[in-house]
Amino acid sequence: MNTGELLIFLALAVPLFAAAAIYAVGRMPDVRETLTIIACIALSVITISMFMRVGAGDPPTLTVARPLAGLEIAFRLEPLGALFALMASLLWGVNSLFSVGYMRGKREANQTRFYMCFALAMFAVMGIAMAANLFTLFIFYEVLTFSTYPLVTHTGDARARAAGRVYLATLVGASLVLFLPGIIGVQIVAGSTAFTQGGLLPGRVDATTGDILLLLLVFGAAKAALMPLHGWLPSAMVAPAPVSALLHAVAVVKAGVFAILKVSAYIFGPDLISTLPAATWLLWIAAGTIVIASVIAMTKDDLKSRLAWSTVGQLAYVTSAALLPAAAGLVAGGLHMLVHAFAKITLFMCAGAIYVATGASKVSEMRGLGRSMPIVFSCFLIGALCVIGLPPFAGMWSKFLLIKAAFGTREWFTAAAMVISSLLGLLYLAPVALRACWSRLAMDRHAPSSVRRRARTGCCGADDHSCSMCRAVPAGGWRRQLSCANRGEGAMSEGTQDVAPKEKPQLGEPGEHPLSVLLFSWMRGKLFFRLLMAGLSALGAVLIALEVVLSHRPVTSLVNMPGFFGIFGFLAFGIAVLSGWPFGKLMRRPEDYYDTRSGEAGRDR
Amino acid sequence: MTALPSSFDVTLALDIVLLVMLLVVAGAVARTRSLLAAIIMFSVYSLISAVWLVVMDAPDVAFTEAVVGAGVSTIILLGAILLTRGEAERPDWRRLIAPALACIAVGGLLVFAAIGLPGLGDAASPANAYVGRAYLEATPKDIGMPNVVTAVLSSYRSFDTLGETTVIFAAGVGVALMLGFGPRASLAPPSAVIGDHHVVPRVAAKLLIPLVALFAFYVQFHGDLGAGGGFQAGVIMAAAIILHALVFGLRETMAAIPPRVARSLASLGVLLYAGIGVICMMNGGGFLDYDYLFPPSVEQQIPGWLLGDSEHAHHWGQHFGIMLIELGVLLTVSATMVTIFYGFGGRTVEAARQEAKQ
Amino acid sequence: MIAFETLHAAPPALTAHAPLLMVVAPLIAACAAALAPSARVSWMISVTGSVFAAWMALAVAGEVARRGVVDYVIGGFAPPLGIALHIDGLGVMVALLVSSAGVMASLYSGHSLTTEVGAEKHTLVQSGFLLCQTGLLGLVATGDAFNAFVFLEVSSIGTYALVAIGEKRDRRALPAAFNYLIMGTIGATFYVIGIGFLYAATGTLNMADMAARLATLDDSSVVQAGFAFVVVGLGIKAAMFPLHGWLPGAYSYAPSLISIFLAATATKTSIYLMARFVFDVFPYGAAFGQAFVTWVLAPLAATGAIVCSLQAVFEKEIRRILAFSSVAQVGFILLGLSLATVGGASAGLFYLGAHALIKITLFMALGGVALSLGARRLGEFAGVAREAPWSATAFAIGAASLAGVPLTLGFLAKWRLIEAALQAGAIWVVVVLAIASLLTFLYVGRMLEAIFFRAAPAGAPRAREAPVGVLAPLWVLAGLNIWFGLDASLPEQLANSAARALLGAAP
Amino acid sequence: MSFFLSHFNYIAVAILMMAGLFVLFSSGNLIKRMIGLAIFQTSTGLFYISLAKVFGGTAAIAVEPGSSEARELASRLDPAYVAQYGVDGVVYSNPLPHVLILTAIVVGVATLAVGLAIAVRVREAFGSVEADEIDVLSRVEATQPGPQA
Repeated sequence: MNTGELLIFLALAVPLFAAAAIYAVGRMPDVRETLTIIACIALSVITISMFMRVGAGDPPTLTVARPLAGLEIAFRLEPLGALFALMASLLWGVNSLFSVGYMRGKREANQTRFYMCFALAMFAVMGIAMAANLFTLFIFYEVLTFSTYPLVTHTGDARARAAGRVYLATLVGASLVLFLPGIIGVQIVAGSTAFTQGGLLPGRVDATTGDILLLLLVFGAAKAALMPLHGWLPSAMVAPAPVSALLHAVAVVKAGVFAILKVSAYIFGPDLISTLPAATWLLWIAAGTIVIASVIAMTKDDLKSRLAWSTVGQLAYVTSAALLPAAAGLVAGGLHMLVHAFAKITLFMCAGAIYVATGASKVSEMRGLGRSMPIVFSCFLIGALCVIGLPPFAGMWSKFLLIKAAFGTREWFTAAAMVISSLLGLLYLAPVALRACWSRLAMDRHAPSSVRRRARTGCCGADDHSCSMCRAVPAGGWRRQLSCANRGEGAMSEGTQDVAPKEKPQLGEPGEHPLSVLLFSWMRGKLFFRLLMAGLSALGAVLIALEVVLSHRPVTSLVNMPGFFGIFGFLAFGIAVLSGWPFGKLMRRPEDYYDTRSGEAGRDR
Repeated sequence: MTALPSSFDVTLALDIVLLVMLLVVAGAVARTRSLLAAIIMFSVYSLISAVWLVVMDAPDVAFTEAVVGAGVSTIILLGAILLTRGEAERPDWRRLIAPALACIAVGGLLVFAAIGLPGLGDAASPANAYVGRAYLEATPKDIGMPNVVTAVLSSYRSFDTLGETTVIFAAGVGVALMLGFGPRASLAPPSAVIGDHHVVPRVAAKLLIPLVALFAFYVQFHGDLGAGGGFQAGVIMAAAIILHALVFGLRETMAAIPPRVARSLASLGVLLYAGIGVICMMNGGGFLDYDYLFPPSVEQQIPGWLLGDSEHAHHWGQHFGIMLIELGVLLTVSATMVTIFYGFGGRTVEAARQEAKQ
Repeated sequence: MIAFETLHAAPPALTAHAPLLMVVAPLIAACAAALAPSARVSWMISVTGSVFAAWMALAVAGEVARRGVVDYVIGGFAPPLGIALHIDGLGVMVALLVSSAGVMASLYSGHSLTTEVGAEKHTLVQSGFLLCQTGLLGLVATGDAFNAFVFLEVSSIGTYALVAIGEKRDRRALPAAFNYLIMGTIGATFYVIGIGFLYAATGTLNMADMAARLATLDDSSVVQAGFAFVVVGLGIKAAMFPLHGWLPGAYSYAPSLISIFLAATATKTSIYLMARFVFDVFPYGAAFGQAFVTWVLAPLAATGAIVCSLQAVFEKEIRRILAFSSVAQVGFILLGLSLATVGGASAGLFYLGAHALIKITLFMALGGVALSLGARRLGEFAGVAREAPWSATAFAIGAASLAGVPLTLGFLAKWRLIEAALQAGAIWVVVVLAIASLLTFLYVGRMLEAIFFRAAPAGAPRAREAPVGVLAPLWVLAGLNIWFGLDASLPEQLANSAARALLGAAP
Repeated sequence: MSFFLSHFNYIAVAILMMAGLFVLFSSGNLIKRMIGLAIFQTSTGLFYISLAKVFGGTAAIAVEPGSSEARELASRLDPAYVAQYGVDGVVYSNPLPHVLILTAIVVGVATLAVGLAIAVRVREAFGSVEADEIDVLSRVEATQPGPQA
């Protein structure tokens, strides 16, 4: 085992061992959390040294098992993966520090499970980052899903369980129905699933098979939250803030886009991608996702929800980059993945800090809070500007490269979507911090002034645009701060209730920034909807009419039927909508089948 | 080859008449609500089919059907209704539609297939011309025994018979598990049920039981030559014991043959059967290859007169083997039947006790 | 990787008789167990008999790998006059499965019986369990169609009563056992009727001989009806949808020893026999057989996989969930077989083995915990993970394997099925598999959520951790689920040779 | 007519089987179901025995060749028929199905015994042998917690 292989082994073993050790010492919180931090540091050292070695000599390879003939669980170090591993391990450290504060501050239950699952998730992330083939990647992708499920449902109430169910059902469903058949398809077509420089499939597939495989693999990686498989991400924001940070920045969604990047770069290869029609369709979908997610983000009052929708949009940037028919797109995608991770973790930590300190989770409740928590909101502003892509923050470079690549390949639509979304981001992210700092406190005259003072002591979190730092508050001070924060929370909610009826009627929702009111309040009228429906109907009619004129690639003889695409599209749409209905019913049905009522009566008979 | 005689044939006439009777009885079973009537009808059904089996040249099967179908089955069924109740509820006619349709479908398939079968009595049909005929030709050479059915049962297809004996043993185990345990102390004294004034049946039974047992042994050892064998003999032997139990009370019988002993005997029978197979195997042959029952040194010691017929002397292994495994079958079958009767019988008394209390 | 070609598990004198000893050893042990003076002795006899049978199965496996097929003539009369055992790659696989399940179940029985069955019945229960094992192994080994019926009954008759003694815990065991008896007997009788038609058409009962003669015959109504009766009869025994009505009750209420053993083996052996008839005995090339596989077997299997998974999703009692899941998984196996390619058959048989291992793990883990808790419904299992972490974790491993979570055997089994379906170009099978797997995730998720993520209500009875005698075999099985998930070369090798044996002659 | 006569056995046996099956399916009473099952199984035996009948044959118990009994049996039949289908001058019915059905009858009585034993226990546990009533009681049972060991 040479040094490279040893590093791969250690990168997997450290988090796994950490998980076991955390479980073993679960009863001693201080030891447990020290262990976590030590593991973070060790893993960071390992990934840094891995990152240094990338590109020097042959990539080290480690084969662990061969479950079936032709299938291997194997790892190999390559630049993209090393970058991902480095990013994840650094952010794990930052996030762990933050978690210690957050979890203790909130006095959450099941903290051992939390830290253990976190370490397991890191184990999975390392596996994904270093996977030498799609099969291995899939395995660790699933391990990641299952190890994060307990985190998403951490609070254990009905809402968290419902979110967990949606989380699991979407991710597992997509990977079972789409990803797995796609991988097996690759295995059958190419006889292997190994990631190959320049692509595994070129020369081995025809256009139709390639299209199908690309669609299966890209949609199958539902962690990338490409619409319409994005629903799990906003609903998962019920989880505690460190978990949201993990989902959005460190591991989960990044694993999704990372998988897409790997598939694009090493399974299809840029050359093959550029010949596949499916890549173009997916680009359109991604562009749609970018814009729609940004628009929805604007309408959300809940800060975490707003951030979640922003993530959906930003992920689609990376997906677009992966599907652009140029190698430049991959570089831009990788960079954006990294930058967005650092920026988003900043934002979520700020949201968590605000929540721990003041209990405020809605944007409308945060007006003026910046006056009492200036550091947190400054960090928030930096993170927001970074996500938006304004200079001098790192987001600028990735966006610049992305838009350049889109222009370079003449994907105007994608480029336009990116630009529009950045502008929208300016509208929905920046004002949160700005209004917090420059508005008056929402309950200024009613809340006791001590709330603000205590809130100030409770906050923690500091950031610059590419590196987060967390200031752990000395352990002795926790209890006091916590009780203050809790009392403040109670007082604040009372205050809000008192205030609400007295507030003078506004055009928009409370806390909504004026630009948003200006831009969107007119949408709330009935007339708008009528106009919208009429416009859509007209558009539909025009499209159907165009059907007659336009020619299509004949896939089957059915295409020659007049109006085939219109009818087909309508039917497919209808089926898609209708099939969602029973599934939704299934997911949301009351939990009577658990038999809780009679069960409780039963077990204490 | 035409299957039918040109002139009117008594066999065919009997066949048709008996089948029609069977149909009538089966219809009566389906219609009646009284379980007792249904059981008696079923007993009649078995008896008629036993007669039909004789007409069809299957005396061995007829014998078994008579003792098993009309005998043991009826006893068990009667025991069961004693423990449950005598009337079946009349099902709603609407709930008969689905079963009727299912039966019509299966019956249709059967008739559809039956039309393709060769006619009754066709000597050239594959069934009768191939392996069946081969047994008739090979038995004198291989086994040297007149009753081909016994030869096939205990030698050619002895593995089937081992399985069948095991099934019986398994049934004994099953019934013992279900009904064999419980408060045995509540067995009623025989006088309470029968009473001392039933002298006549007791005397008759005392006379009958040895005769029945003797008959069982006759059936057992005559199986080589005519209809009979371990199964029939076993059931008859069990009948003798059951008769004893009926007349003298279960407690007396259980004192003579405790349930545990009966169960052990059943398992010993199977062990004997399988053991014979293993002995053949250890002497260099295959499992249950009776030609290897005794090693050659022993073979030479067997005097020729033992089998009575020097022509068949080389079949000594087959004869001894068949005799021994039939003994195993006898043990298992009789002991299991007794065990089953103990199960139901023991419960009967208990149930009667419980009802008397209420 | 075990090279079976070089496996000489037993001395030659035993190996020569191994196919038969594999069947007779549990039979002799069954008799001995019934005679045993105490429960302890009968348990030891049971373990010895099962281990011996498994040893003989291994010896047969070596022989089959070397010679392709092992024939053993009984009574010195070659078929078609006599009865011969006939074991090929497929038979070896199922025999190894049954005998190793027998070993695990018998090891487990030492502790489970004490709480579930009255002490006076132990010797008979062990005896019945061994008889069931005899029947299943005989069914696998025999080359004679009627002999197979006899062993089918040997395996069933004792089992009916064994299911019924679950009444001590749950009186619903009794009607369930009665139902099982009725359905099982109808199935066996249908099989006998079918064999009767085949005998009328061919004049022989030996399967190989029957196949040779059927190949020369025209497709007559007699053969078709024989086919139909045999398949329906075995379909009932194999719990093929929609003939599965007996299974949930029988598996749910039986004592855990019996559920464990039945869940791992009973339907599997019937599927084995059905596969032998459909692909070996009947000339598969005949339009009739092909039409059956394409238009009856595959759609029914698909419907069963989905409908029964749905039933499992809505079921409340945890053992019934597993039982419905068993029916659904039978659908998976049959879907693989119905592809009628070597790859498909291999995947189906791989799944068969995997599912046996998974279900035995699950039922054993459940038995271990439920023994002390007396719980039935999902809600009553809340918080068990805290009180019995070892059992619960083993259960979680088994459940993950059932759901097809990567790094477990179940995942590889699903992978192989989907791969085979894609290779055969049967996209609809992939869709069905995906939907059914999704539903599997749902009900597995419900079970794990209840066990791991719910707190026990206050005042609820506490579960006790299972004793070491239960945990040891349980963790061996759970470990195998993971081990085979990392290196499945052994089951793959078995499944491949089984599939070749099954379809070697088919197009 | 000749066809009807030669296949009457099979059709009658098919009807008998269905009668048994109908009793089994239609009756809710467990005991009566067992009776139906027994009729069904017995009728299956009749089907096999019908297959085994050989016209002019006798039971498969060997008659000494050349004995008066053998001569008498042969005299009733066409000599060519005897020569073709007889063994040592005597025509026998097919013994193989007889053997099979002997086995099947024994299996049948074993099933009957176990089934009735279970039915008796059902009665003791539920107080009824009617499937409907047992179903109702079972459904009630499903809502009860299990007994703790």
